[in-house]
Amino acid sequence: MTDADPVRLYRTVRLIRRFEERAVELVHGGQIVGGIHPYLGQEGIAAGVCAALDADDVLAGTHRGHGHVLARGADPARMLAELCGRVTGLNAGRGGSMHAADLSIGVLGANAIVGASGAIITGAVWAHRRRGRDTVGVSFFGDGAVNEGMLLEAFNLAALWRVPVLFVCENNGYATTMPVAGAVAGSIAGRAAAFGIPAVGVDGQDPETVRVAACAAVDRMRAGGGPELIEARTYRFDVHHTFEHAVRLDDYRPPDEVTRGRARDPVRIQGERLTNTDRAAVDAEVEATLDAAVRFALSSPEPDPADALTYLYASGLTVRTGGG
Amino acid sequence: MTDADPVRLYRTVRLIRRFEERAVELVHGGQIVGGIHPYLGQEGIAAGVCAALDADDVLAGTHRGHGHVLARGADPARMLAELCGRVTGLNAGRGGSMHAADLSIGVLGANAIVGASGAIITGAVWAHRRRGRDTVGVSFFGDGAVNEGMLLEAFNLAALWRVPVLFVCENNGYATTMPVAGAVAGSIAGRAAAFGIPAVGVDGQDPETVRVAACAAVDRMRAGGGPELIEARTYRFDVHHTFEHAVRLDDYRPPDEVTRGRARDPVRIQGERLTNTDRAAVDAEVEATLDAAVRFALSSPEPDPADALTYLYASGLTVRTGGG
Amino acid sequence: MPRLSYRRALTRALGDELARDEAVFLLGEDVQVGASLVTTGLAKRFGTERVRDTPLSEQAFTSFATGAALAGLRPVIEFQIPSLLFLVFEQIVNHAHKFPLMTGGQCRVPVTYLVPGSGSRTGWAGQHSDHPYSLFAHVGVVTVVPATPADAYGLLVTAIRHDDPVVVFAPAGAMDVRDDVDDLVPVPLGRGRIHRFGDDVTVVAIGHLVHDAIAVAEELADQVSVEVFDPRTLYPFDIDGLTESVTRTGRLVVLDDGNRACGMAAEIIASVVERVRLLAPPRRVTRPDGAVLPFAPALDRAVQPGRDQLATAIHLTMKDGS
Amino acid sequence: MPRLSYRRALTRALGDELARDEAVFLLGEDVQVGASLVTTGLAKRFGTERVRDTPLSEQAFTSFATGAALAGLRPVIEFQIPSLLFLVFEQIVNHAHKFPLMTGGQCRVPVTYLVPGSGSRTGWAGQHSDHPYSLFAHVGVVTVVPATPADAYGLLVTAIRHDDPVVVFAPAGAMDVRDDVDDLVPVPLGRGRIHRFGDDVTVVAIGHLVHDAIAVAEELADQVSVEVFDPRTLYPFDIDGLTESVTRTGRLVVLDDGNRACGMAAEIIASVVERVRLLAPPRRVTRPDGAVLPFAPALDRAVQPGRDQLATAIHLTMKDGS
Ligand SMILES: Cc1ncc(C[n+]2csc(CCOP(=O)(O)OP(=O)(O)O)c2C)c(N)n1
Ligand SMILES: Cc1ncc(C[n+]2csc(CCOP(=O)(O)OP(=O)(O)O)c2C)c(N)n1
Ligand SMILES: [Mg+2]
Ligand SMILES: [Mg+2]
Repeated sequence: MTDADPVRLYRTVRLIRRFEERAVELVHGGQIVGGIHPYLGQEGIAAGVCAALDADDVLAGTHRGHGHVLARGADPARMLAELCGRVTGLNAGRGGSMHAADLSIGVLGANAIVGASGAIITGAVWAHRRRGRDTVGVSFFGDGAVNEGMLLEAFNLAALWRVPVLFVCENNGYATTMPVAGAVAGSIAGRAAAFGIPAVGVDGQDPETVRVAACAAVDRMRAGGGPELIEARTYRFDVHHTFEHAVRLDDYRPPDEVTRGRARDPVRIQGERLTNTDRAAVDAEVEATLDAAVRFALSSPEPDPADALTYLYASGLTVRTGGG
Repeated sequence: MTDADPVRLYRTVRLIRRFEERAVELVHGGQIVGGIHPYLGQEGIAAGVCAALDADDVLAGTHRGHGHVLARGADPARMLAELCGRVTGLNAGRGGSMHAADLSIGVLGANAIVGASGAIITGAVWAHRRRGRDTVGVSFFGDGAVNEGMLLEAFNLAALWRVPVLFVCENNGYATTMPVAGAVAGSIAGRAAAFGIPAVGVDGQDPETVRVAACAAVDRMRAGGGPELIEARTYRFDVHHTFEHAVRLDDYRPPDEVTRGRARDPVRIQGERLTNTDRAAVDAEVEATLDAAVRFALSSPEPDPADALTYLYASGLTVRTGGG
Repeated sequence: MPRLSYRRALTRALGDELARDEAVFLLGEDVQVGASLVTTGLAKRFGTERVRDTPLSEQAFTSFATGAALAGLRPVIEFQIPSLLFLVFEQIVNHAHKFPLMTGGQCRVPVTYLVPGSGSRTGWAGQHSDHPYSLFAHVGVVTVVPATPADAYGLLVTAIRHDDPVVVFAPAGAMDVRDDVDDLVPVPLGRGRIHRFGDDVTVVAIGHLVHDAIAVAEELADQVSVEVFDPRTLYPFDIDGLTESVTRTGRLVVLDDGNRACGMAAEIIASVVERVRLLAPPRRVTRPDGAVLPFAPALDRAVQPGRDQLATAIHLTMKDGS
Repeated sequence: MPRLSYRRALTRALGDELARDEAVFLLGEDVQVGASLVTTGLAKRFGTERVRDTPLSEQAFTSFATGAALAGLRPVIEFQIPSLLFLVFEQIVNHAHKFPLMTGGQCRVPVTYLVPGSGSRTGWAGQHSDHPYSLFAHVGVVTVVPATPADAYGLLVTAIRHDDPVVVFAPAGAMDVRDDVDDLVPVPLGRGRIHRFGDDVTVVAIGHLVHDAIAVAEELADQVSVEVFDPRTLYPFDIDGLTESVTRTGRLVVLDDGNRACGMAAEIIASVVERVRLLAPPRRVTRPDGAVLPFAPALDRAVQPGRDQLATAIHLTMKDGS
């Protein structure tokens, strides 16, 4: 079990928070095309879980994926460059918000298909272990994903083959506009129980609580245990996707619920564990990092359209283009 | 709750038993092409469950589907003609063993894709009820199917929308050669519990036990309850598919297990509830029915190749054929 | 003569059919609030029983629709992303499509699969930018890709009334097209439409690309007389209509937002050369083979067939023939 | 010179690659007992860790393979039925295929999807008789359909060593073909093979139909000189090899067990007419549009492209040209 490090944990949630706020500005400014699914409000989960991981571990994220990539330690500048579609981006500008990946640090990528990454990470962890590593994996997903058959199949495979994957359900109460109660018969923990996977619920707004639960699960997995599930209750502070900033959908979340939800702020909660001086120092450091990241991203070159298909085939297969 | 009718129940299991034995002979004789998945040994489940249904109810079966179709009351002669690929068959010879259907009596069909029919029957039941009927539905599937994500999604939908579908898992211990323990993490009942679906386990080898459990579930559903699941423990007496009669696979079932499994015979168990006279009468009646069925099937015409695509589009759309 | 957007034409078609026929109902993700901006207002008008929000269980709700159709209803499913069709390929192709034949004509499966915003939405990257209509043509599911508001209305209405499954692709690039529309009427399946007559070359364009083809034709008007043919339905394809056109012009260029290999452009060319002796080799302007749309906007655009490519193809075709 | 069946050639290829490279492993349903009769004996030889039986969770195990490939292994998945590819279409097309581009070249996904017994097995009816190779060519996944034992061996070996996903269709109609095979060597992807030289017409035939094409060519030998071209790989397609052949013969007939619309035959014809001026209109012999195989054997056969149809097409092509 890794020791508590409140400053580090605060730095992570603060970094994600400010990264997302800057990213939303860049969406509005037109520098990020296509918009993003902001992770605002859910920072404690990525931060807490990633604090439990070692260098050899791997994770796979979601469409709301910036937090996972950053918490795992990806360079915020290259991450932001990716969102801006620049060659210096993590994915050389080919992936964008929903596919940001950094395989060098075990981030298999955000993923635009809900429920898809659970089985992928299970295979990756199994393979790493077969090759002699002590890898564990984390599969992040939302409350909506537990209704996807492909994810439930992955639960079965991981449990059957005792692949140490920590399934982390970020229950923010909604899948886009669909409330959990309208979509999930039974319960999220029950979905794990169905496959004999131990599950705990935690307060996802407290980064330290998440960290402790994740460390305990990782320790058990590392000691030879099979997969586990953490349901982290959380709230998304902003929209499902930034297109909602332009086109307002019917109020699908009651205003007082939003107020209550935003009141439990993981950044504030973790920040209160630091002295004012420490907190101010981290805040300044984060701000400097992000200023630099924005400069880096916006000054980086855009990819050359002639290279549009450069990475299409890993084997180097070249294809006919579409021209006449 | 429908009253017990031991003779009727015996007639059904005996009919399925003898139908399957005749069908296997026709496979060996080359009159049934492509083979079948014999329902031998599992007769008590289809018979018991279908005894609980009313005229407006619907069911969907599996690749091992003859028993369900017959138990629901399809004409054995037209069923056999279907297996023999004749125009007089239930599906005009277009479906064969794995797709035999009789929509006129609510049999949406056997289904060659494991786990596929749960969602289809859920939609059908929901639609019938929307149109004012008191329909309940039955979805049969094997132990292997509970690992298919699409079936688990169907559990969710049925439970959420409280669609009265009786999910009947015929646990015969194996999916082809894969034992349940090697494929199902957790338990089959746990899969239902994950969606808040009540589940009971029953001895699938006793047709009356199955009937009583099914009637209780159907009564609850008819009174406004949501879906339920019955796990019927059973044993397949013969091969997974008749190709195993030609090509012997490695002994994936221990011989003493097979002996034990075959000892609990639903036809014998139900038969012992009849007087010898009654039983003999039913046996003779079934034999006569099947003699006639075989004669009917084998004397029926084969479809004309010119009509190969007659039913391709319900809208009557005609297509280019493949010719030069 | 009211001005109507393509998107609103779809809304109108759904509303009209829901009103006309009790058997019609709508299901999909976030259709009640109308996250796609297509189903806006329908839940209020027709109730949440008939405009149903689903959990994220695409496979189950697609087959749920199949079952409901078997029981006499006419479900319309909205998919938020074109690639969700990959996720339910089995449910559509192996079940909904095959039921009538496999049951020997005992049933019909009138389901409409509506994909608003198919193709690139710019910036939605690899998994949200597919245009997989050719896949459905190959398997034989009726496939419609309307280009204009009137056709969007008319074809969606017809799709809903059709007795077999129909996939309706509403390209992102067409969703904001506005048109003066006199009357909204059903449009028959399998009937193409000539948007612009010409003598020298027939350009077949699909979906939003119809507008690009018209623009290019206008631009080149002083050099070459371009006929623009919009098939509207890809399967069944109006080969008679196209044959008539190509027989007149003698030249063929296809503009298709699908991948090159085994795509609609290939099908159209093969079907034409089987019947018509062309004056010049036919040409196709498509996405590349195996295309995956890269995120960066310039790359995203580079992978899609463009007007320059079409103009070049037209010029080359004219040269070849002479 | 040992006589080898196509099926055993596949077994040999799997065994050789499992032996050669620790990173290779096999997974699928009932592969340990070898229900397909292809993986027979491999579990005993390589252990059940590397020859893994899976639960009926096709979507999960397909993506499991993707993950294992991302982590450096080389999974081979056996599918029991061709239409199971519909069920995992999302997992192959939207994930395995797209990862390299979407990550900007950070990874590779070397997975082989093996489908023994693709196409009709006679009597397996609508959901077990598809031949969906054109779908994979369209999306751009490397697609292989070997016709002979030597090619089955050589292409499967190459597929396993290839750094991108590859689908290998082993047609039911070819599984029992036996041949004298000297040496078993890897066969390059994207390279066709001329089985029989001829002067008058090039017949492109796919998979098991190669044998039908050769038979018809022999039958017609005194009337017409038929060249039989076997592409072996459908995507990428050996268009240079075919162009060379068609340039010599001037005539083209394609024999393809896929559905007609947007199928390989359409792609082949389009690719050829873009490059070569033919003496006569090309022809294709395929399954019908939207085909679903009916159960009754005579109907099942009627829907598949046959020798008579091919002979007729060849005759018509010869007449057309002159
Ligand atoms: C398989 C699939 N279905 C639908 C979508 C469209 N979609 C994107 S995010 C989303 C909601 C996801 O909800 P949840 O899993 O709770 O995650 P959250 O957005 O709340 O973080 C939907 C429906 C998708 N990307 N993939
Ligand atoms: C989705 C799917 N996967 C695989 C198969 C091939 N297959 C047919 S039956 C079967 C085993 C099914 O096992 P189970 O559900 O336990 O039913 P049982 O055969 O024991 O009655 C398999 C793997 C299939 N038809 N469909
Ligand atoms: Mg959520
Ligand atoms: Mg079983």
